[in-house]
Amino acid sequence: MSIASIEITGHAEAVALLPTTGGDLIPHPIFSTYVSDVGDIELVQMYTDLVVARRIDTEATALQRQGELGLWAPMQGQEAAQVGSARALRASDFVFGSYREHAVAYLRGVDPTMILKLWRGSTHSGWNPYEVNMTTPAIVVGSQMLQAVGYGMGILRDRSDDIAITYFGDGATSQGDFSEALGFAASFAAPVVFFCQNNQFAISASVAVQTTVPIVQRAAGFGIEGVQVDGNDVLAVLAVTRYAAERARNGDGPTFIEAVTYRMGPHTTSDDPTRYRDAEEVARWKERDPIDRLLRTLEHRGLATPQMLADTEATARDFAASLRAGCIGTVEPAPESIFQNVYAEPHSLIDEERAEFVAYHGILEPGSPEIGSREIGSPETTAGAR
Amino acid sequence: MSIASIEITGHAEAVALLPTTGGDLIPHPIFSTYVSDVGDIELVQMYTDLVVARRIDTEATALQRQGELGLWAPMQGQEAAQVGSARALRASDFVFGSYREHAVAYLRGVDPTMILKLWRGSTHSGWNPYEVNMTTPAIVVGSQMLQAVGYGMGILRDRSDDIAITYFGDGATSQGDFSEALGFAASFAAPVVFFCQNNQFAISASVAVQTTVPIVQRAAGFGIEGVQVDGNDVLAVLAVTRYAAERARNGDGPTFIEAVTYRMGPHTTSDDPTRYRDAEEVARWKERDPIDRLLRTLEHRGLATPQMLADTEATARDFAASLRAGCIGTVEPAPESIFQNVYAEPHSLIDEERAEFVAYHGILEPGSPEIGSREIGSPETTAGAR
Amino acid sequence: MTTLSLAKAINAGLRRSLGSDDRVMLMGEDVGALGGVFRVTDKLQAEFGRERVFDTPLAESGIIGTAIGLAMRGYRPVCEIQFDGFIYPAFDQIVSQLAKIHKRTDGAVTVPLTIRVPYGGGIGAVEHHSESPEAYFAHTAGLRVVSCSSAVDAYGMIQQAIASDDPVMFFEPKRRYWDKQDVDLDGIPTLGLDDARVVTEGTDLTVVAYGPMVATAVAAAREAATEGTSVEVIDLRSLSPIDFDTIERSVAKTGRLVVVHEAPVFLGLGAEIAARISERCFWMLESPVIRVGGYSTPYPPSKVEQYYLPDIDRVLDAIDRSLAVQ
Amino acid sequence: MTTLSLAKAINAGLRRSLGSDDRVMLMGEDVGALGGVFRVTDKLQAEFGRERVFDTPLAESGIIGTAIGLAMRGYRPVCEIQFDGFIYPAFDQIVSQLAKIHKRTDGAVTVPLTIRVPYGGGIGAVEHHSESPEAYFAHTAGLRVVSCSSAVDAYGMIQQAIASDDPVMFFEPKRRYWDKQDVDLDGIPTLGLDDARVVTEGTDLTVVAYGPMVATAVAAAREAATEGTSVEVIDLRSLSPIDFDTIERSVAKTGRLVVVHEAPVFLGLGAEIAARISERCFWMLESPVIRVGGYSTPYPPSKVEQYYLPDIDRVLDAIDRSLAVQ
Ligand SMILES: Cc1ncc(C[n+]2csc(CCOP(=O)(O)OP(=O)(O)O)c2C)c(N)n1
Ligand SMILES: Cc1ncc(C[n+]2csc(CCOP(=O)(O)OP(=O)(O)O)c2C)c(N)n1
Ligand SMILES: [Mg+2]
Ligand SMILES: [Mg+2]
Repeated sequence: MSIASIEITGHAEAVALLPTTGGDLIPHPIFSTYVSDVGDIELVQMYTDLVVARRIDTEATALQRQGELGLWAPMQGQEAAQVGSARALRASDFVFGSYREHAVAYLRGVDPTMILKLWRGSTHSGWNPYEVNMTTPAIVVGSQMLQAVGYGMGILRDRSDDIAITYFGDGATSQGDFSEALGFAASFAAPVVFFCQNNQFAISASVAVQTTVPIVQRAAGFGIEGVQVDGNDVLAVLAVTRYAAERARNGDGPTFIEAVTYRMGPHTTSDDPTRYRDAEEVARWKERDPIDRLLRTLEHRGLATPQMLADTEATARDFAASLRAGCIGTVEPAPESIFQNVYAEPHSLIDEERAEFVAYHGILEPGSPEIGSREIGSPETTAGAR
Repeated sequence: MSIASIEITGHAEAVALLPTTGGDLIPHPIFSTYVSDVGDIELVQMYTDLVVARRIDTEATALQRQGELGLWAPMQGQEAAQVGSARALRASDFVFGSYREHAVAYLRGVDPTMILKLWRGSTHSGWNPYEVNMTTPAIVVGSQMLQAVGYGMGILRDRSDDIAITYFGDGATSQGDFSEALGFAASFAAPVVFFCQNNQFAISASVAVQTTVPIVQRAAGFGIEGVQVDGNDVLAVLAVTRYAAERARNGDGPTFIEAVTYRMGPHTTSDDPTRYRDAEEVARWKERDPIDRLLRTLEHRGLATPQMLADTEATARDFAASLRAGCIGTVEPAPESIFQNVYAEPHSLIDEERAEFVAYHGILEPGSPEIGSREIGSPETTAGAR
Repeated sequence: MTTLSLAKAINAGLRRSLGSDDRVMLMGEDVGALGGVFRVTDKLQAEFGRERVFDTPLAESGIIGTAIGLAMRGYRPVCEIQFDGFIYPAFDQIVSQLAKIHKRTDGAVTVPLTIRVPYGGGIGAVEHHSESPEAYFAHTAGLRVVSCSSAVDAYGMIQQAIASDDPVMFFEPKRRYWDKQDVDLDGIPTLGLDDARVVTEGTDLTVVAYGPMVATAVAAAREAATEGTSVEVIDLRSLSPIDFDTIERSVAKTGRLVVVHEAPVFLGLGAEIAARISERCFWMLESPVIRVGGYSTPYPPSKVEQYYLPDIDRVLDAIDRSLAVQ
Repeated sequence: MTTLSLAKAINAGLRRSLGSDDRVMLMGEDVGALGGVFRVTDKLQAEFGRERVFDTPLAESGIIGTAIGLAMRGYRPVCEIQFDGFIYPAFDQIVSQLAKIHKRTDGAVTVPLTIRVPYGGGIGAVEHHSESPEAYFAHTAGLRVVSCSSAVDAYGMIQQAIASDDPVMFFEPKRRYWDKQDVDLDGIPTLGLDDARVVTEGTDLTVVAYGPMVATAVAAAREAATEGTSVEVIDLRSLSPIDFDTIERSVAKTGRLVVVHEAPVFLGLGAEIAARISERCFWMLESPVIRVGGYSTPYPPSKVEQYYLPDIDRVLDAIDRSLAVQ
């Protein structure tokens, strides 16, 4: 209804540029120009990105099954949303991610072994955010967006044309902090891109639990421009993210992007999606696989040569091998590290506790034999999904 | 901008039915029918409501100046928004207010002396919410809306056609809890009316600090219908609130109303608005006074007879006198009441502390002489605005 | 008698409360079709329908805020917070609303709401999934705070919590979810929700623990017994209020007290217990109250969590240190 | 030397920090044109501009969350939370983010953020305007928590807090905002931010207090002196960490300890102090540590707040009770 108030005349179809069945690119009045520089080389590069991203994911899942990781949050199905958006950024832009942006981290230059460290239980982070201009995972759903906005406010004050981008899921949009972030971003005209990967689920909850209207619509309520994009179309995602980044750099403030995609795998390796969704639905989305989608365009252009495919496969294989080696070779933290970096400045209580700890345990080497393991929960403990 | 996404085609003017200068009612294609039953008697009744409401406010402010109240949050300028909306409700509907809905409380049947008790410091509440189906004030900005939604979810489950209505200010819309409330209300199709009194300020902060677009627009982002109404037009407010209530009763879920009004007085009696706004702006809004607005219509209809005006004045005067008497005659709580109603069931720690308290002080009468007053902050302490 | 894991015992208790009181509702993230990430609400949606067991949007403040409204309408909501570390977005609704509404309204409104929180570490999880935030709530007047340590108590206490007219924070020791016990499903709890329980009797020293640490304390007591030390173990069960009489009775007998919890020692429950028992038993204590707990650091990565968490050895060490004071 | 009220001393300290470090920013509700509801930020926006002193939307989580982002960008934000009772919406950002980011990132990111919180009662206010939530934050690893009690400390400590590379919760005793002292505006603080201060020397008994209760403790000590009792008063200043060495030194001398704060006794700061001093000074204490504080109830309506708050008489009573133990 539209009386005497806001009229929502409808939101256009999600932006798409890659044809679903192969063939020429779909022209778009606004967004095509944002990828006019993307030629064959760039398309092949993105294809390689997607394949490597998927390999990181499958390898990590395998490592989890083999006990090398405690948990893994697979991104299968979401590679295009991540690769397309990450490729739109500058090195000096800053990324505030959630916990599933493995491909983004990879493209920011994070050594993927470092990505695994958190999931292995060896650290809460894995890399120095300032070295790649990307935060380490935010586990508390909804917590990172406000920080991105604040960072963006700092960019403004610095008179820089960098931007901040924040990634989050469909579920996260229900958190109050997310809405506060939209409000602050609008009020301060912060140069922030809100990038929502709507993968249709928050663990078991369908996106319909979170909202009765398309998520992209949320932005307009705060006076923020929103764009819905086919999240399985890497080129379209690249285009809209470049568009949003350009707006931010030009001082036009925040933009909200909803990338419509699908989480092909479980929420995490602890999850059992058969409890809450049909194989049929999954099969339908399988047909919209983001890698196949790009591959069809490459085929259409004659770029999917055996050589290219073999090269890509080799790259991915080497990558996976080094990932595995790196993971297995992780040097575990020293027990005493518990007391490190709690504060940046000296703290008498930490000093006292550390001294007691050392007096009790002696100085232990990194990766010391496990103690008291009889006290740690039984093996089934990790059966519940997280 | 509207590309490839939501188009906000604009929101109509705020709904108005009472002419600003006197004359016939302004016809409205949708809302006029919602007040077609409002005749002369009803208009005079609403006029009396407005006048009494204002008198409650001025009397309370006077009582504060005389030291009988610790604080008062004046509603001057907002009487129409409150009277119009409250008159749209049934007794069995439930109101979740903030701290400024004195006129709403009055119309729900709260003895205004009870309204003052909180501001006097004699209680945190003042009345039994279940007796009038209205909560006592919510001081934490943004906290009551979610509760209204939950109450509405309970109504749904009861298969009742009651509704819940929640009042809040423009500032409150920035709180995450407010957005969560919109989200839950939409997801559960809760029979809730969100009634925002946009009085242009959150203490000193202009509404422009909270939002760059009209607040009513927020609702659409959650798939909730929003209506903007002239908050100084008691008839229009009545109409749109009836409309929203009808939707809720019919199972059409939540509606958001933005009543555009102005806080003529200070935020509270502790506030100094000269620090942050022009006398000129205040003067401009004075011309849009909600009581004068209705009076002009009454005059146009020949209803503003000397007799009617004298009657109204007498009603208000009597009211104020009894309010004052009631306030001054407040029986203060017994010191031991500190320990009452902390828990509904027995609690050993409370029992122990109460026993120690009684052993130390002896049993003190209600309104006992003040002790340790040398320890309470100096008189200037209340100078800061709250 | 039915052999149940602690998680299944809560499930059974929830089922019984749902079955016996139509006003009871379960709500939270993934509590419906999934049955909760720990399956504590398994099959309850299928059994009682979507109106009584339902998934909410992903917003903890929203969960508690709407549950308060439901309670005001006469319902008895049971909210699940998925993990300890995700309760903080709801802090305002819990601390400023839930805890205070009864007092605020001079007793007119009661808010019989139960908040279930799987808590504690030792499960090899990532950040925010292993915290022990109970002290925040125990310090908050107006809330009751309890924690079960066994399937039998889990079954009884969850029903008592739901039946209470006060808001109850119900902390579930997630690493003990799979520990089994025989539970009498028709039984009536022998203890009140506020009562502590002497789990192991002893004469030389008292160990107070709760939730996940009770099993650790009992194991330590067993170990100590082999060395000839008789340790009395008390399961606190209620963290607010605390059953100080039971502790005092025990310390009057043993003269020595060790308090164990996973939460940081600094301002943890042990602080209150040590302070109060040091005062109440000033002339009876033969050695200072010793606290064993987490350190004043964020919960560490799981590869080193075993160094953070109190274990049998650390409890035994504390027992030794206490006994060494003559 | 300039005579300043405590509020004006903070204002002066903020001015100095803003003047000496371009990265310092003030943000919060009504801190701009209004100068804060207590005028603590009076005129600072006019002086330093809207980019450095600015009003935010009405959302505490938003304030802290964006301030964290600003800090990550290299700024040193000082956030005002308008009243104690309004800090809870920001609890998640404070406890799960602000407090943990340095540790989470293995030291790569520091978050030099100061949160100013006017706190405590005694000003005749309505609900939520008189609370003492400091224990929540002191129990949270990763935060520093301090409270000033005088204009001189207010001036120095606010600058030290802003200069600290750790997040600092800066609790301001609002009922003492108008208490005056001579302040040396060019002076350099003689104590570190973590150090307690012996305010009044004495030999018979130690009273530890902080924030608004220091003046009460000093007055009680003065009163006790007239009755021949020599009370040593310690102003804690830092609530996390706590300078236990200073307390221990004093108790070693006096053998008796009373702790006073407005917050509820149960799991308040006094619990930790009593627990630790009872342990560290087990053989020195001549009587149990006595805690004087708020009750385990929500803060009451102002007409009875004087019965809730510790006052000189209650402190004197505790001193008497302690001294009565021989
Ligand atoms: C505040 C909070 N509540 C609950 C959780 C548990 N949890 C982890 S992921 C998740 C679902 C998130 O869904 P969404 O935002 O759509 O992201 P996705 O996992 O699909 O990438 C939940 C409920 C959490 N991490 N943080
Ligand atoms: C959570 C919270 N933060 C801050 C305050 C202090 N405060 C009281 S009223 C107010 C402004 C509210 O503005 P608005 O929502 O527009 O309501 P109005 O006062 O204009 O009726 C503020 C900041 C509060 N009460 N609660
Ligand atoms: Mg999702
Ligand atoms: Mg307002």
